[in-house]
Amino acid sequence: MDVAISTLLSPIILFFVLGMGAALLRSQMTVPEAFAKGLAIYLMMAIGLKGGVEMSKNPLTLEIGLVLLAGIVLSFVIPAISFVLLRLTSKLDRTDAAATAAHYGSISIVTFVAATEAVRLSGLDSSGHLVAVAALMETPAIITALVLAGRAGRSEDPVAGSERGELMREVLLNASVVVLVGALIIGWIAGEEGTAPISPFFTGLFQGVLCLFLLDMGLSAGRGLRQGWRQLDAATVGFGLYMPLISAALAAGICYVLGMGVGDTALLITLSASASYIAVPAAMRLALPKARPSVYLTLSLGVTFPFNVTLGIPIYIYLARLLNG
Amino acid sequence: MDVAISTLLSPIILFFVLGMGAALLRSQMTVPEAFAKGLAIYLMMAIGLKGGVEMSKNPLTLEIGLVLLAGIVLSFVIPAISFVLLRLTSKLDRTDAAATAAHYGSISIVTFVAATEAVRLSGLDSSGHLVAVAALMETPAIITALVLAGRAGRSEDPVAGSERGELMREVLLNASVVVLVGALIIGWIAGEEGTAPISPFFTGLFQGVLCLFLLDMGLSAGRGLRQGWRQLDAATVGFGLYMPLISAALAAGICYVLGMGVGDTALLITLSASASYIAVPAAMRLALPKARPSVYLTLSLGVTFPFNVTLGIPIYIYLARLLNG
Amino acid sequence: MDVAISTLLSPIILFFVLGMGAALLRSQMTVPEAFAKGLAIYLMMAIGLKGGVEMSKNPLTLEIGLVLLAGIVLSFVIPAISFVLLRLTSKLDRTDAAATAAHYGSISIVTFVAATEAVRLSGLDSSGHLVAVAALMETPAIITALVLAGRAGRSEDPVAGSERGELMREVLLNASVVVLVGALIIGWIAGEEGTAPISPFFTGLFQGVLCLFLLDMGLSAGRGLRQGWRQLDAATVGFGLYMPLISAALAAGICYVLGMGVGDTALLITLSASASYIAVPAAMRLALPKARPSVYLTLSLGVTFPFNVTLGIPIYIYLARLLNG
Amino acid sequence: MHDRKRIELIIERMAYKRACRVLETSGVTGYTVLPALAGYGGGNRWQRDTDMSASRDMVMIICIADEARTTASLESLEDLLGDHIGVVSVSDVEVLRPERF
Amino acid sequence: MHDRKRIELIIERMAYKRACRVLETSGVTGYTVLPALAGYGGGNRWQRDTDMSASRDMVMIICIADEARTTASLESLEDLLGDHIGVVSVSDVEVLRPERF
Amino acid sequence: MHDRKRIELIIERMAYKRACRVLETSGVTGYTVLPALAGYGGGNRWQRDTDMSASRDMVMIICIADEARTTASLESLEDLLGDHIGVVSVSDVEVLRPERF
Ligand SMILES: Nc1ncnc2c1ncn2[C@@H]1O[C@H](COP(=O)(O)O)[C@@H](O)[C@H]1O
Ligand SMILES: Nc1ncnc2c1ncn2[C@@H]1O[C@H](COP(=O)(O)O)[C@@H](O)[C@H]1O
Ligand SMILES: Nc1ncnc2c1ncn2[C@@H]1O[C@H](COP(=O)(O)O)[C@@H](O)[C@H]1O
Ligand code: NA
Ligand code: NA
Ligand code: NA
Repeated sequence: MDVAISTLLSPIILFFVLGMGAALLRSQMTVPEAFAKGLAIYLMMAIGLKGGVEMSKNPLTLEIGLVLLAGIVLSFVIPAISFVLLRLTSKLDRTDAAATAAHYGSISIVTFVAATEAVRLSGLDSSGHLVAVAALMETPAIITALVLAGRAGRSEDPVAGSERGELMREVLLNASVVVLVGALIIGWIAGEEGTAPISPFFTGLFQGVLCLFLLDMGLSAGRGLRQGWRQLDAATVGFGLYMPLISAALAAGICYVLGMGVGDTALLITLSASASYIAVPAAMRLALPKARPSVYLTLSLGVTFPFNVTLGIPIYIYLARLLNG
Repeated sequence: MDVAISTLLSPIILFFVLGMGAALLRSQMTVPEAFAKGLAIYLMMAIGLKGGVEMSKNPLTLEIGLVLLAGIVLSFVIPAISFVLLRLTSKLDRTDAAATAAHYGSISIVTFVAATEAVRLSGLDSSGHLVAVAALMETPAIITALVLAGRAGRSEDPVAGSERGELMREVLLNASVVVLVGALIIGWIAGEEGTAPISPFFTGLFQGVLCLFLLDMGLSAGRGLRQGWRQLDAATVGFGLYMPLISAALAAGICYVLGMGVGDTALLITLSASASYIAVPAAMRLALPKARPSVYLTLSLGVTFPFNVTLGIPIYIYLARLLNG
Repeated sequence: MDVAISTLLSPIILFFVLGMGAALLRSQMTVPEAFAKGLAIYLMMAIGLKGGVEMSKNPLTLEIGLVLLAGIVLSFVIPAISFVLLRLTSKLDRTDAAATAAHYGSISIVTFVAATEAVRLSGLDSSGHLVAVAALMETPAIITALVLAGRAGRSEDPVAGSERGELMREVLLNASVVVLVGALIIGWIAGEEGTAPISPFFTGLFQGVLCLFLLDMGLSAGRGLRQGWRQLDAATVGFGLYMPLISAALAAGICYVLGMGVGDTALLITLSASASYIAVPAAMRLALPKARPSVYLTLSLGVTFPFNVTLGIPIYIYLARLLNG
Repeated sequence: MHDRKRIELIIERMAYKRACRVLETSGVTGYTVLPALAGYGGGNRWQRDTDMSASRDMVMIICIADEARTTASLESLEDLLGDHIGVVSVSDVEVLRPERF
Repeated sequence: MHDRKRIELIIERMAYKRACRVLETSGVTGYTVLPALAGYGGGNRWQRDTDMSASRDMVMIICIADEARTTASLESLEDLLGDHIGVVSVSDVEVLRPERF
Repeated sequence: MHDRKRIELIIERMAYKRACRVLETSGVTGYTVLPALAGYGGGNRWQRDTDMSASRDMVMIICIADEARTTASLESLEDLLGDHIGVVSVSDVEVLRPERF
């Protein structure tokens, strides 16, 4: 319990709250996009390397393979559930619902990182291949969403041909996938020793940079909420709060079946419960131009992200503890 | 004395001189705005946290309250003096004089940081709540300036209504106030222990980042001077050099009355003597659009800032020593 | 040999390969220009300081003077050779050939830094004044190129007058020269002790930042190659691969005559073999607007840089070892 | 193709939101704001990346609107411009999908 | 001076390369893309620096072309715009060096 | 509203200050420079963020001026453009506050 408190009072979270507060009070302050994007690349390199180094320490087992598979499956399945729930409960049309669903099937790296810190703080340990899981869960959701939107097969699409290829590249080779997977492999090749000279940068500064980044996330979330809340009916907002819990339950089940450790369980739950707000919105703009960012982005960035980072993560860790209790 | 020398020969100052020299020689080099703004946010987070942590160590006393109050009073009063002096000595019209006065009532965080380093170098110690003073001194000057410009009460102003609110938000919630105060509170809540994991980033790198930032400040100051000096008559330039000393004297008196320590005295003097070149110019653009940035910005950034960072700070420390001699 | 391998498998190179691979696979990922430019300034400050501190440890000797001179001579001569070879072998016209030649006479700081790391890894040590050599080699090549292009003396040039001065400033005071030389002098003045407080930033993080920067370099190189290869005939591509070796041989001879140490030899060879892709392309745009960036930039960034960073450096170190047998 | 007006307003970056509010209240269906890099006027040059306060930065607001809304916007803009810099120019354009403006 | 057309297309940043390909296949000799900073449309505002996904960012594509190519471009653009936002406006301009367009 | 000319010049970023000096010496009262993000011409594409030398970046210079100054500027620009890329287009605009141009 008091771990939950101490997590909530960690500078990382407090800076997020600061940013969100400033934005809601309509401060004009911004972190320049170019700088924030740079920090995002740094963070993904850092966790990729960390994961890779840890993976290099012990052999690849079948169990790891199963966890990776579980991640992919979750990323494919969750959007379907999300889509159905949205169509039943909210006023969103087919396209908006599909686009939104894609966000919940994919993941939020920052939420994942915050969870990793919280897990460490709780004295639990997690394994490096969860980073690989994160990378793998980024994109399958998008394919599901395209199918749900009935867009996948469209051929009268004027710009189809080359565009489909372009879309696939955008989706499969987006920055976070490239950097995460790349850094993971590099960390794996170089190992503990090979990465020693760069660890002051990638390990020592990690949490500090995270504070700066979460300040910006808070500003974005607050602004997104302030500018976009009119677009969201109660049902949609509700979805942004209960869907993470549904995904969490689903993931928890799978983790239980696979008999994963507490830390890893907490992280896979978090990944499933988290919603994308960088890779997927960008992809949706290409894949489903008619879907409204003011809906899916507001929901994922303004509602679900704050929920996960503050209340969600402690809940997911608690849940993971219960399972292995 | 040789402390003054060693301060002047510290890399921080030398990089400032390098930047200023390059700009005056009309080098085209620039530090990208987005990157510099990012560093500025980092610096403000770092000093906010530092101040907060230090404040968390000992209780809030009445004496602290008085120092905060002193800062606010100085920020309100200095612009009035500046305005009168400018109107008497220079050719600046009412609006330009008021806008310029606002800059001298407000503060320069970078000057403050440079002074903190110099104070430490001189083997003196200062207390964390000076950071709070810095934050509090940012804005009152702007209100004084509006009154002086006879603008405060204007109502025939076409865009008045909503605009006044907008202006107040811009002024009270500008980036530096938000980040300084926010980080201060966070440092205060988290304390020494809570901020330990982020201190490699915020403490370890501080002086290095400062070098990079001051290189950029040097470039800005040099360019400002080169492009804007034509706009300044001798009297105005003179003001940029003697006004800091007047403010310093004023602050020195107050510090003496409050019986503050040498380090704190040096810092409050520096704050009073420093002139804003980020927050206030931006606010003036909204509040007094007719005032000329080529006047107030050139003066504060091109004349007063270089003076303070090189000669000013050693003088202020010396002055502080005298008082507590 | 296995040093070569371990160099090739160092994270720095692997991140370069990652970036180049992503770009060739047409990933849309980019590192924001403003952020990358910021990192570039950091890197130049860091190596400048490092070189200056090392130089401050032992007196300036005639031998150092001769090495500096050798660098300048190489930078003047190499473009002439390049120009002749290009005109004989490739289809490039006079202007394109001259512009390209300038790139090979000048240097690539990143290649130099990568070489410094590799030299250290090989257990060799190098001296600080090589940084000064690097700075001095940046610009002479441009003058040679202007002469070769028969542009130097042009006077019917409509915008001549002021423009020549502008061009000279652009060339002599470009960012890398200013920062390198400036930081070198600052490091030299401040010395080991004076730079201690900033070394966590400039020394501790150096290799990590280099990884991030080389990821971006890889992206740029890959994109340059993908977009520009059509512009290059086989002869030109060939030039991008054999010219570094010719320059290397030339430099090797001079180092032998001057009896330089293994490490320094390897570095001077690398400098001569490396080609500029920041300072010179920018200058060429002003000096020879008719020359095609799609030719010279593709060649230097897309062909020669990858060659040097991967195969070149190990070869140059090997060569340096041979000379000092 | 259908005739519309293109309003181009160059104004201080710090104040562009004021102009935007003016346009919105004049009922235009939309506008786009572009950042400027440098400029010259009244004998002074400014340039981005050389002044962190960005107090001299300008932006360009572009708004495609029909005759009526254009006139309305220009009138309300004139008040605003009493205070601010603002370089306003209007030109004739032809547009696709006229219903959007 | 010679008469040409100036096509101005405001479109989602994420999708601008689609529009570029359309223009290239319509045979225009060139175009230039400018980034936008903020905007308003359909009752929603967007602003850069406040959303890392940049999914609402817009860009402005400017293309100087002759009558024929302009008509061609506009036709193929219309298809594309079925899907996308895209604010297209065309105006008359006079150019130097007409052979370039 | 009063008639003026709008000069739009697309030129290499590295060289834009040359064009600016030309405009200033032609006596225009001001101009604004906008950064470009990407472009296409002569069969080559360029894109910012992919080349640190920025040697292929372009900018767009916009200048509102009266007939006389426009003619003067165009003449002196033509010399400059002998060397540089430079896409120049001129259009008619109506302005508020004509005394400024
Ligand atoms: N004639 C003009 N054409 C285009 N931009 C202008 C013009 N005049 C002024 N500007 C812009 O408005 C800013 C302020 O100009 P001024 O109000 O003359 O000081 C300049 O820095 C330019 O960016
Ligand atoms: N009338 C207009 N003039 C200029 N830009 C517009 C206009 N309408 C829309 N836009 C731009 O297109 C974006 C999307 O508009 P909309 O399609 O109405 O949601 C806006 O954010 C603006 O950047
Ligand atoms: N017709 C055009 N319309 C707009 N911009 C152009 C045009 N032609 C060329 N440009 C711009 O000028 C740059 C150089 O073109 P070029 O001189 O054809 O190589 C291109 O990358 C574009 O940014
Ligand atoms: Na998820
Ligand atoms: Na002050
Ligand atoms: Na070379």
